Amino acid sequence: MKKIIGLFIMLGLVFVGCGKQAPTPGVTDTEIIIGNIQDLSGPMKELGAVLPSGSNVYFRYINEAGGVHGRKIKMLVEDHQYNPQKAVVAAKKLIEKDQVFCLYHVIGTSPCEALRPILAETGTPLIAPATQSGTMSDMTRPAGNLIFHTDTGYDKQMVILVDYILKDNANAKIGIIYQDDDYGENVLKGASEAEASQGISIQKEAYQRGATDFAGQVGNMIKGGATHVIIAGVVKEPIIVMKTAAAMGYSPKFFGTSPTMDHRVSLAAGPAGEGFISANFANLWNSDASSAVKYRELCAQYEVPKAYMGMYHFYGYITAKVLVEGLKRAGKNLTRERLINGLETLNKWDSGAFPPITYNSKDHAGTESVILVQVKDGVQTVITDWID
Amino acid sequence: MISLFTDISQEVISGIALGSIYALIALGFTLIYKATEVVNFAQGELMMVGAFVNFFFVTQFISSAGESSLWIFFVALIGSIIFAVAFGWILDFVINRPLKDEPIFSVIMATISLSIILRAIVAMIAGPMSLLPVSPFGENVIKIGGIVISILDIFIIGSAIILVSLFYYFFNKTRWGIAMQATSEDPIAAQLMGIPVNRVHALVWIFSAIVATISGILLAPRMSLLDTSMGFLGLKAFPAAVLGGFGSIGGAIVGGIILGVIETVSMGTLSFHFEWIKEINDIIVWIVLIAVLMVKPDGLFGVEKVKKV
Amino acid sequence: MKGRYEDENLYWIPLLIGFVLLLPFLLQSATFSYKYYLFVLNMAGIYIILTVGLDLLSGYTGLISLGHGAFLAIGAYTSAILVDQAGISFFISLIISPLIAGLFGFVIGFPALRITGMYLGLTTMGFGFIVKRLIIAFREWTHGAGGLDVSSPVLFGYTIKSDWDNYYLIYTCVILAIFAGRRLAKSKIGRAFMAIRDSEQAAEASGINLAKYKMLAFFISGLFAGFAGVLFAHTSHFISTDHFDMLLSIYFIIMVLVGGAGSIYGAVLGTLFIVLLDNLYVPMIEDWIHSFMNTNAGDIQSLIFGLIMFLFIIFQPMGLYGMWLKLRIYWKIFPFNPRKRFT
Amino acid sequence: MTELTIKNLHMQFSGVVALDDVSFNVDKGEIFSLIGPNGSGKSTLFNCINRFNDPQKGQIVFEGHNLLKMQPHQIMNAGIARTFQNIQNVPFMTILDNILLGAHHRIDNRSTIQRWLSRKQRQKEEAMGLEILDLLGIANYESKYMIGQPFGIQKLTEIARALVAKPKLILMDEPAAGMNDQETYEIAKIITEIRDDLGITVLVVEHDMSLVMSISDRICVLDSGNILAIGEPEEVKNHPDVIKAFLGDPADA
Repeated sequence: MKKIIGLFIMLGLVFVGCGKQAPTPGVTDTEIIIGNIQDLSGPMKELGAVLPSGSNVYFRYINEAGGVHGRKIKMLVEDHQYNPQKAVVAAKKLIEKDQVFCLYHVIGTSPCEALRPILAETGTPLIAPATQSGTMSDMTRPAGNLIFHTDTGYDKQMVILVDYILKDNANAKIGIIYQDDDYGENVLKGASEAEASQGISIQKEAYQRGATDFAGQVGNMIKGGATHVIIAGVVKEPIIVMKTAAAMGYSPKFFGTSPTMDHRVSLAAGPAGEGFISANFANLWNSDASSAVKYRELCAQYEVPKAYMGMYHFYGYITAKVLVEGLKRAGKNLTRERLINGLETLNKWDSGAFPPITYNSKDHAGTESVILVQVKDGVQTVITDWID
Repeated sequence: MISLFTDISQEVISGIALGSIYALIALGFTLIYKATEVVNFAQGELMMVGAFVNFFFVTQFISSAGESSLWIFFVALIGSIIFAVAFGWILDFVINRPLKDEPIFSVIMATISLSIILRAIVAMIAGPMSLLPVSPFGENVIKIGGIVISILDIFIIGSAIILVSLFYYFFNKTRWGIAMQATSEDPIAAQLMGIPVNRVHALVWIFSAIVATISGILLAPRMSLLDTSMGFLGLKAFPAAVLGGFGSIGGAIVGGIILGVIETVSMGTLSFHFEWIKEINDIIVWIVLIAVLMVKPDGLFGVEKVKKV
Repeated sequence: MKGRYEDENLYWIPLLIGFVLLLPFLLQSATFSYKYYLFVLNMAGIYIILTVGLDLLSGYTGLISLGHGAFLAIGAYTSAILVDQAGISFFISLIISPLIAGLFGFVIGFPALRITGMYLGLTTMGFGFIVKRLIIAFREWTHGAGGLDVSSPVLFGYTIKSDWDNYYLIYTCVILAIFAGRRLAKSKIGRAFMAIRDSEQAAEASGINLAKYKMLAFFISGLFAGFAGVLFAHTSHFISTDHFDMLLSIYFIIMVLVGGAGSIYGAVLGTLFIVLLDNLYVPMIEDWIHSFMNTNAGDIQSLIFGLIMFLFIIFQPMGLYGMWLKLRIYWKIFPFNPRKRFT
Repeated sequence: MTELTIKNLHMQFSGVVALDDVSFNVDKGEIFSLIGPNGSGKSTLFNCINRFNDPQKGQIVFEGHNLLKMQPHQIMNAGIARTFQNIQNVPFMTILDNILLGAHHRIDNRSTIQRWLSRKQRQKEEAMGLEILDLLGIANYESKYMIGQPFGIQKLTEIARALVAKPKLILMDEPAAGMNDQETYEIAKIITEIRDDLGITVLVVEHDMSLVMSISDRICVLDSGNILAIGEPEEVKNHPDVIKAFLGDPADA
């Protein structure tokens, strides 16, 4: 027995220190490896298929054009099933095993929040987390200086939506139907800010993730006499809410936060969804914005499946653009610090779809404006300019 | 006062519709539990598979016929039920037979892994994008007084009542049904009495798959988008089965409706008038369930098993 | 003096402990991404502590719990609040927080006196949801659904920060937990638990107070889970209610059953098996499949995981420990094995 | 000297009368048998003493303690052990551990904690069980698992589990059921040994008449909840009511 333990110790001593690490992980002369953690088999798995595909369209375009400073971008995708613990394991794998240069476009608020300790420990930047939670750009939290948020927070979106409603109709009675989790909590934060600044009171109704019946909430909206209802759901909920309201003969103006921007909302809701206004943090994929035109061109060129194309696919595309811009500005000698410095030089930078993005060492929120999109005759149409 | 009454009756009606869905899923749990004492954790997934198969048939038939009519939905329904029969039989063959003499936990585990497998297979075949389900009833609603109910919900409530009474009759009045009850009480004695236990078990899995398919078909249009996460609804119907008393067919519908009504009323009128109810909205069902179990440990209609010393 | 009754050989236990302690060195020498493997092992270690407790409850006492993630959450949140907000030292929190989780065990143990079988499973599942809601309701301390940052543990003036340090902290606790679990299972209390599982009448006639021992089982199980929760909170540095969802609780039960309910080593083996399967082997198989087939990675992963589990249950319903026992018997009577038994 | 007094015991299950006004005494150091056809209330009587069933009326007094005021698990502390008709044991536990189950109330909590740290207490516990195993002559079975053991061994373990508790009174529910003649003889020997060597009072329910007649000091005959006769074996054997109940009315024949 002693012999075996001795052997272990000797083996250990011989090999200690043999592991070697590249000076900058994930960067070689020809390649930059980045990591992406998506929900590939959980409740949000639609996005898990679509978002990386969108990003890859842009990466392919860049790679075919010679890459960034001669380096091609390679994206590894892991699954987290919308579970923060799995997200941490996946991040650990990407960072320690696959030695990625940075993490990019990780989906979900709680998975992204759960990554903070690892990011801080390893100094890995997280570019464009795919969540609109305002908490992501909080610089006082761990790894705050490593996370670059591209989207307008839900809290900010709420303030903007309430402003917009009251501007047209000062007597509007506003109600919100929100998902009862971290998403909803961020929405409520914005709602109470709006309440305080406008001196109104907003009727709030909660629902549980995965709910399929909204009769109670819609009934309460009728009782409360809400004339404008903001739905802070994902894709399914606004459809059901609007259909239920139509069935009950209740027709307020419906608004939605950014996750409801998907074009299938109007598709599935049909006539009930006519006039639905959603707050988009980016321009429409089928609009005339410069990025959108290029995007459609590239999609046609690379034969992207038609079902994938849409707002979320486009979202993946433009955040890839932000990342690539940061990599370009980081210069030839790529390190993580240089990437951060490179991104922090962005000043009112126009991506062609996002509102102008500004980063500096004290603010990683990027942007705080949204564009409002209304469903007219079943087609999403931009109705405002950037509002903040 | 009158408006309060209308509000509450509207919520109760919606709750009954929601509860009928729970009841349909709970009925599937109950059937298998009644005959084999197995808790089938894959019941929600069976429903999901049924909904997808039906969706496949409907879209195929519509695209080949060129237009949608009630006939197509009917034929697709028949097709889905035939599929459910085959599917139930296969499940019995794959799960029930190899694990016949094993502890009950093994079978539960097998059903949990089955649910994982089914979700993965359906997702692989159907692709990552969720589908837009089609309903033969469209968005039509009926208005009685101030109360609105959609035709789809009427169908859901109706099929829940019909299926539950059908199985209630079957289990309590027909020879096969009584044989099934005997099988669950004591499989060995039932075998000795000449009841073909294997065939009874296969039949029960088939029934359960059919019920799941029907509930999946009815539920899909309510979900607005069809994807594999529909299977998780099985877990929401679990308390309904338990509240009614596992293994009691009448209990499934009573438990389902009670929970459905509690859910809608607490989300609606109750949380409108009492702010704090919002905090406990998603656990109110569980609080009721635990409270009932504390008083009646075997559910509302469950039968206590007496062990002989 | 040596007892007449020897049920097992214990000489290999120090060897195993030595191996556990040297494993990080081995990993470091074998691969440069050892930190990832250490991380997975750390996670497995935390889960082992919990499943040992869960095994005492579900495997030994036969009281099924589908809400054990809740105890993990209680331990984690209590410790996070005690250490970061009340300023209590980590070491003391390591004692107090499990006790609080254990007290919650008493609360859920109370319905267990009347409710049995799947009904109890559902009650504990409901308990899991209720605890989650309670955590959100105490917003002031827990930051609601948003999650809570947790500090690194400080033990005797030394801050435990890296995966390496975490490994030794966690596995010292794991060894203690396994030791405690084994001793408990072999004592009067363990015998009482098993008697309650197999024959409540025999237990009562032998003077075992059913109420007391069922509560005790929940208390002890909550204690282990709370202990795991403290380690979980302070080694992952961020906790949220999403961490402790119901599927996690079901995974815990799967771990116990795969290992073989009613044996502490079984729980350990089962936990290692599932965690390693989920995080190392399934991705490996998936990579291999991807080399000749192009599918959605997430679906294929769950499919492989489900299939392995399923086949395992079909062919090895007694669990890993049962397999090990069979093997041991096989080698004991090696040349004379009856052919029928192992086919 | 009277050890167990049963007075006017009445028990019914939703209309079915299981015990109807049953009274008798069991003296210390006696082997007292309860016989009667199936359903005559023998096991119910045991369950009443064990407190698994709640009688509606009557008294059960053991050494001055009113058993009806106790919880089932307190009966063992009062000094009454029991074996079961359907064997009740823990299959995946060794025979020794199964037996030590009965010693539950003899091991106090402090020594349980001591046992965590030292082996001494463990050996002390083992000694309790081994003593009984030696007594019953199944000493070499101690570390075998209960599952798969022959029926006779399982029955003996059941008795051993009751004995290790060092009871004053032991209730045996059909100790010889399902055994062959040889084994029944062994059981008879063990029962007498329990009484003679250990001084434990034995209350037996049994169908095997030869066993009952050979070992009993007194016999009580029950029929549908009523006592037909109490007395010494010979006395009972010739009691007209007993003959009528067991062999049928000679007048009918």
